[in-house]
Amino acid sequence: MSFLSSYIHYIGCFSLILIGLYVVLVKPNLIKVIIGINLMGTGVNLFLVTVGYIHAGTAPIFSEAAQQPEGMVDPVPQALVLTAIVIGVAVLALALSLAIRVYDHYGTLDLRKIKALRW
Amino acid sequence: MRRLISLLLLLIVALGIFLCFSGASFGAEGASRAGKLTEDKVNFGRRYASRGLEENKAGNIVASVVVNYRGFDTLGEVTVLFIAAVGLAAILHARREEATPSKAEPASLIVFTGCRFLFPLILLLGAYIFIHGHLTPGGGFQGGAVVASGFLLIYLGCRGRGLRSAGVAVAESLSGLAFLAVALVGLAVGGSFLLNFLPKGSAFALFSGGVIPLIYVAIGFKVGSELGGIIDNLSGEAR
Amino acid sequence: MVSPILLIAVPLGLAFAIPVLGLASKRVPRYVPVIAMLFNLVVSVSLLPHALKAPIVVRTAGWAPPYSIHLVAGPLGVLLSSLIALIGLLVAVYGIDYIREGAKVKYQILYILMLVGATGVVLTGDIFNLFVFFEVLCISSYALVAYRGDSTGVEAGAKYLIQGAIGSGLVLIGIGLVYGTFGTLTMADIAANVSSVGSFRLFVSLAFLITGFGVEAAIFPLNGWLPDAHSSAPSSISAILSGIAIKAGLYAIARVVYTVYGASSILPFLAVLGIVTLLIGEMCAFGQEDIKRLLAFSSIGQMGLILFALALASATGISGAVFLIVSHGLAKALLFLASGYMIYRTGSRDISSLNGIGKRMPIMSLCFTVGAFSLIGLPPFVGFASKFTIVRAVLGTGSTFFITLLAIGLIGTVIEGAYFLRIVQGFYFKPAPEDSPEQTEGKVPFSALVPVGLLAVLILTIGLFPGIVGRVLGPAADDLLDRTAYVQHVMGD
Amino acid sequence: MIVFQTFLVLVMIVAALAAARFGDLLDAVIACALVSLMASIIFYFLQAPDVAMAEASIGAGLTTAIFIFAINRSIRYEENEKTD
Repeated sequence: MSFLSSYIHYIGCFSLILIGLYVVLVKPNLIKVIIGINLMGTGVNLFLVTVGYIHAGTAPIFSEAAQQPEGMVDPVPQALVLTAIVIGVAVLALALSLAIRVYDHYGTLDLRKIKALRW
Repeated sequence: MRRLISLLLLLIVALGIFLCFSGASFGAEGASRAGKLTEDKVNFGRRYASRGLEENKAGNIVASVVVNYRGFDTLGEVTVLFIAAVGLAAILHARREEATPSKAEPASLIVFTGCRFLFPLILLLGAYIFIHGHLTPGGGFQGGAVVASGFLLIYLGCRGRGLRSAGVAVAESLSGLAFLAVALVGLAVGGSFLLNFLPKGSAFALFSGGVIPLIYVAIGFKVGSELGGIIDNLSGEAR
Repeated sequence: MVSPILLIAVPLGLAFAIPVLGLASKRVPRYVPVIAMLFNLVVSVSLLPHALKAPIVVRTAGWAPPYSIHLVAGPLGVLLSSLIALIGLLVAVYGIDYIREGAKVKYQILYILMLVGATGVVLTGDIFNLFVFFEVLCISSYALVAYRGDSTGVEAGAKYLIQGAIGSGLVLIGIGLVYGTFGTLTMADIAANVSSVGSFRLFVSLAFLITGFGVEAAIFPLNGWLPDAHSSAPSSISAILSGIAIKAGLYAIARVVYTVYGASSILPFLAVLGIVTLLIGEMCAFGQEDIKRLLAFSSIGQMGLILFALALASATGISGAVFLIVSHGLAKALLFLASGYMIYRTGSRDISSLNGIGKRMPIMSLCFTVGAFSLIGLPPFVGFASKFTIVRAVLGTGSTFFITLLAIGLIGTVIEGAYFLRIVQGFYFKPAPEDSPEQTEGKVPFSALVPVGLLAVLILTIGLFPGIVGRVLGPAADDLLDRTAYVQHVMGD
Repeated sequence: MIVFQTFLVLVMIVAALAAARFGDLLDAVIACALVSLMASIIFYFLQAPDVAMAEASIGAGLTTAIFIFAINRSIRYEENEKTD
């Protein structure tokens, strides 16, 4: 049980990161690749929040003056993750607009068939 | 072949990460077990949690980290979203001229009325979330996203009544300028960018936290208009 | 003294204001980048004497480091931000008339923001803030590569974006590991504590950070995007991407390896990577028929050389690397800008179609020749001075390993000389192709001649008097090497 | 409580595998939204309500919507994979 409680979140987030990387490396479809990037981003965010978590901690929000700062989870990774989520959605929107234009020009999203440029 | 190489790569990454966790204390949990949290010097989070309330008078420590302690990051992040909105409009610009407008079937009267009824309520909820960002969970980004989902609803229910690009552009640039202006006033008044120069009031009241609510409102408007613009451009409804 | 934070805040404000200005007048937005970069150039150069005395540490939000984000304007940072502002200003002047299609107002916004991102990367003193400005730089370059929405641009942009997004994800994992280990994000604070932690976890986080930043810096196995992106973008953007953007990635790697981690054990590995990158870039460039792809591959080669020089870990080596960053930035910007109007004139990007252009566009081809000679490293141009510094630094280390690597790397320089001389020979000594259509739109306006000419004059002047830049190089190298002084300046005790 | 969180993590991993596997891009996007939703609930259990809100509204809501717009304007089915 203690193994689960200390490592289950790390297992979850690194599984997401690895699945995302696998999709990006293997799948030829552009939108599928973007889905992979999205999965990886979610995994990274989960990792950052997990880094700041303290077992049986409380949320870093004071709702009344009596509350004590001891046992509060780390607020910094949460702030970083807010930033990372917004950056992620920005990259995603740009990537999808590129995918739409690629489809307009080539009629396919298969990266193996889009080869106007090469080394 | 390609699949094999990528699996091998992933295995190396996984092994590296796994070995990282086999060692000594890691993260806030490990630090608290090793008794490191008492040292003020080594941990950011500890210091913000213990001093943040008196320094910024904002109940939500995450809000005071996002807007005050690490406000410069937030400026960069708002910029990233701005870049995405502008770049997306530029990339889809050429398409708008060559594409023929598609005639979509209008939504039924019930959906139309429901959307028109819900839209102001959603905007109100978004505004509530970003105005109370320094007291309760939520803030500029979350509120902005809720506002943008209102525009999504308008797209679904009332085709052709979406945002006007000029209005979006004015809203996003004015709110961005407002954020910068507040930050620069801090530089002019106290010699430090993003300084919390206003009287901070008493904690847990609506008017507390100095500039934090002001900046959160600006962020809320900016994120809302940018995400709304992104939705408009991607759905092909932009005018 | 002006606060260095204005280097970021003022251009950012101007970029935010462009949509409103664009509604008021169609012509105004074209001149805004020029104003922003002129401001940055003046401020950076005026900060240079102060930064040489002691690094300027700027707080944000009024809290002393390490408790909030701060900027550290040391000699290296201010030198690079002056370079960014200088090249940015000249390319902005060039862009006034060069940009003819697509969403012009949006181009100007993205252009300013790209340079803001680069300036932020070289000035910041916080590792997560470094990531954020890096994203500002990267995302605006993805958008600018594809902003015309044409088929090659979109394809190159998509490839660039996929690789860049993976890279930034890896950087974020590295930052998470760093934060979990040290509980701090300030670079100086991490540098002060780095010796107290077991080495394997440090190695993993460093590997993530180097791989992530290496994508933007185009180090060998990670540079698949570069030739496509640099050749498909408009020439003004290629100039910035080659002249500045990839250097920002390299700066991030150098800052992390030297200042934050003090990891001297991986430097030989980086040196080998640099030489491999150099050889691969130059060999691929040799076979190219497309002038912009050739220039892009040559950038890969030069990045390899800079990485090799950075990995020498001696003061001379790093000053040579910084000198090469300056000289390559000027020369590559000049080459891309000059080739932009040549392509407009001939209507083709084949090298063979540029034959005989020396008679039709005398000034442009003369400037191109100056840039090419500087890249090869011929005296009296600036490239010679910088490459000579690197050779001197390698001989100064006296280690057989580095001298062998340098000997291999010189082959790359010979290849580079061969293809650039072939192009220049084509300019002047080969007849123009028979059926060359004379494009009327190829008239070179005054706003393009001025920046190209100025760049050529700068290359010649700094080549003749290397002391102009040379005075800053020594302190810049110390800025990167001397970790204790850096920590002391930032933490203030 | 930890059993419940383990369950959530397992659902999240299965949904991610499904998103990687599905050939119908629309299905993959819905699985992706499920991943975000699970992540959002896990954020809540990790005492990060701000992040949970942001992930639920941006990750699970808006991201799905813009994916669907993009699929609507391109193609819905992934072409058959040939091993190369």
